[in-house]
Amino acid sequence: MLIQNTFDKICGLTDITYLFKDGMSIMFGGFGGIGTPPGLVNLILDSGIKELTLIGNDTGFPDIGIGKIVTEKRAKKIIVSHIGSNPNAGKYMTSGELEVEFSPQGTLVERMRAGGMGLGGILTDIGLEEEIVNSDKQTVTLAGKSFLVETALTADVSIVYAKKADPYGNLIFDKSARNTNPLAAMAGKITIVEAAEIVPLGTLDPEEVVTPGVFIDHIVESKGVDWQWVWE
Amino acid sequence: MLIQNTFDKICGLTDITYLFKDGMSIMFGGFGGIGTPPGLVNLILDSGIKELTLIGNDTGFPDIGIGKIVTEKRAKKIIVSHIGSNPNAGKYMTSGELEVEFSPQGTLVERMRAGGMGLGGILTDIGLEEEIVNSDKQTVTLAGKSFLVETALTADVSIVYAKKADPYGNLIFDKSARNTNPLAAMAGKITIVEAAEIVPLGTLDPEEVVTPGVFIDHIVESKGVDWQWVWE
Amino acid sequence: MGLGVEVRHKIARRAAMEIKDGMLVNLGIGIPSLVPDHLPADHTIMFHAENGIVGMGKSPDLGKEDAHLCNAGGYPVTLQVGASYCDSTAAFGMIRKGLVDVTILGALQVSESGDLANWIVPGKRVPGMGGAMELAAKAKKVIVLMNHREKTGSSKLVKNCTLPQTAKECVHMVITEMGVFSVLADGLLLTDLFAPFTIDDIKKYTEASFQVSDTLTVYRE
Amino acid sequence: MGLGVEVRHKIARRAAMEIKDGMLVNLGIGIPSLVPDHLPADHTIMFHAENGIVGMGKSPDLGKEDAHLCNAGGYPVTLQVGASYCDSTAAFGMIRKGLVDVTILGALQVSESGDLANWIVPGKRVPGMGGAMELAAKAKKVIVLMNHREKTGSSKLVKNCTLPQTAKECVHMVITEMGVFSVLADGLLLTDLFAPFTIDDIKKYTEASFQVSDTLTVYRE
Repeated sequence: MLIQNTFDKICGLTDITYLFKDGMSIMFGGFGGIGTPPGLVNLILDSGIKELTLIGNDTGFPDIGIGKIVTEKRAKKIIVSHIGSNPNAGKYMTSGELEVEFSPQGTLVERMRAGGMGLGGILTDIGLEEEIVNSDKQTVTLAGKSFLVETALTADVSIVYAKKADPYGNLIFDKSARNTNPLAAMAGKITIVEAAEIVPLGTLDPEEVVTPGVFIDHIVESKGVDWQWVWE
Repeated sequence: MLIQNTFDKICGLTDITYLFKDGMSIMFGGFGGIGTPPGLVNLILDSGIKELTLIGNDTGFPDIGIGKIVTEKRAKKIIVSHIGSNPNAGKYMTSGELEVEFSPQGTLVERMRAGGMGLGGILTDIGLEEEIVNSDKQTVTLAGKSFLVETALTADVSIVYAKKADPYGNLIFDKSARNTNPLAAMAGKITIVEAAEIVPLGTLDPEEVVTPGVFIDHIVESKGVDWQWVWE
Repeated sequence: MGLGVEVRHKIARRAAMEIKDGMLVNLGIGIPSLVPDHLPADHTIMFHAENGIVGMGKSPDLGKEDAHLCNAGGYPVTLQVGASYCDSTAAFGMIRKGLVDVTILGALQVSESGDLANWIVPGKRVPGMGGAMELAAKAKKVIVLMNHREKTGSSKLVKNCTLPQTAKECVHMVITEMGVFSVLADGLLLTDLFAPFTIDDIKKYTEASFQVSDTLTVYRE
Repeated sequence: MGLGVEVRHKIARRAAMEIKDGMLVNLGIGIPSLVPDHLPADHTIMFHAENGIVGMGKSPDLGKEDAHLCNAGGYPVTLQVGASYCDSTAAFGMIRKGLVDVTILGALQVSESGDLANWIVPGKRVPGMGGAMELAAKAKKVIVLMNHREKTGSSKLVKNCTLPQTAKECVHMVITEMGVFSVLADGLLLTDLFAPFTIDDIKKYTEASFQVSDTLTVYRE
């Protein structure tokens, strides 16, 4: 079916290459590479940009998801909860080539959401007594109980993967590939979605939309993954 | 179809009367009465409990939604963003019979969500310079910018309205009657849902579930509203 | 607001000129709700409601109302094509993140520097701020539609708000039955004049000081 | 963990005894993933995954894998009846609110007072904490399944953790190939003994001090 590009959001990869620049921050959806947009990862690699700050759940696997960008040494800093599945991240961290900010997973995703929701941050007691988490952070006491101040995260560009997008950018996700995608979708100053399918306006049930289109700036169609999953 | 009560959550109104006590806090879903559970409001009225703290978006209309409880003077305190549509609330506030804590709407719903998500609170710049909002609140400075500390809200019991519930308590909502219901559903120490329809386990699409059943303790079937809407 | 139907529509028509295709727009109650009547039929503007609708359409036909599909005021609406529902946190997340392009609302007072007072008359009416603070503080463009004067005759465009402020330096444009003001860094600028009112009329009835645009647009009746 | 299949299943079987119908349970990788094999076929336990699944089922048959339906480790799973998907904030909201009834995980060290170290070996392996801090700090019951000793022979049940702590005083139960310990207010209590190990064996290989239950359960081989 012909899709009308009513909101000028649907585009090709070459139309958005100009958004990517050295030194920028990029937030990505996905969890262990699942739900990370493969075409946009390749676009970033092909664009040649470097010195990136990457923000997302984890560093995927060496050849899967955002891990490909880490492996190619394009990142100078990552803000993640986990790098265990990508030994390259650990190696570059140890060698001093990569700065790593660890955030507990539940805190990290709330920080991403806070950025997308226009909040300054959140208060949590997770990591209150753990130095890796609490160092250099402010605390607030409420009714005698202490909380860490965890700051909101935003990024110059967010890249997300969806099952379906309509021309407004309304998104639904695919099973556990949803994970951090709705959060990254909101937190980018500019958000690009790579959708497995672009559907006509009005075909998504208004009840089932997970990410309202207003958060989305650019929509590209996915060609699927070009990596092999760990279990394959 | 016969619904199996696999998780012992489905019950009648009389089964949960024991949960309601004088002086308790009750959080309610709904926006202008739309999406406030009518059967549970009546249960609260019939139970005779008083001195309540009510937490929710607004006080509905005098004879609609939570407004019925306010009109009957069962509340000693309300935490809301708006009482404009219920003149009784304003009258009791002026006479000193009702304590009113106003929270900007977007802040209020984030406070409700924070309670449900096990957070201590959120940081926002809304109301930073407005005395009705900022009085007695802590501020935090992040990168030179000030934010108010807004505390999480929870309640002894939350009452919510859903379009469909399955026996685990997985919920979907009905159009704009969703509003604050997913937030109230998470923030109660105990949460009761009044559902227009109770459906067998496995019949809700896992993708469309808005509130996961783990947040729900009791499920009752709705008999619909017994009030007239303002536009009728 | 005590204004006639024609004047109300004149104000709404002028406000509609500020809205472009693709924008996300939040409309308050009263005159702002008339704005959609003055948009092109094939527009791609999406309307936002605080109770969790992106893509709120016009009122349904009589008898077609759905009690669970209402605007933030509790009155039945319909959906635009491409609409979606969300919970209240997402509805306000959009506002706080600055994704609402235009909000059009009423006011009790607006100051020279764009401070807005629109939610409380101490000792008289204390309805609560609802979502007004977020909308006023965070929408990309805040347009106030209001009577030029109180019933008592006093100006609602004031040097400084005497009523409690909703948000500071937030208003971008004020449209009254007399004319249109832009709030600029150096104060108010009268950009449009609704005849038969004259610049002298406006000077007489306006407490706030203002400049008159070199390219003043005058609307004949 | 260097334990034989039978021992691993013995540990998993014992852990399964702590799970009751209706509970929400999060299982770590390794031995914890064997726990479902030891639950009744008609159980109503729901399994939680950090990547946004409530109601995660067993591995799919070969060839039936779905790359977009995986556990937190990235391996394909199926769904239980009554399952739902959510985003990562909701997945962790459940944890922080204390709705996870039981979490079963591995550990590097557990202290006498229930402090847990399970995420970092400074200078050697720094994978990041992932969701371990939330699960350890907030699950209603934290059960650790681990080897009793390091490969070097040193006890993993220690007086005080020497590795960086994941969460303080969070562990409720420790199950090793030798026995089961409950973490009580006044210290560790050995409640179950896996023969052929003896209480003396455990005393010899355990750095932490512990009491022995008056009603010690002994499992013969």
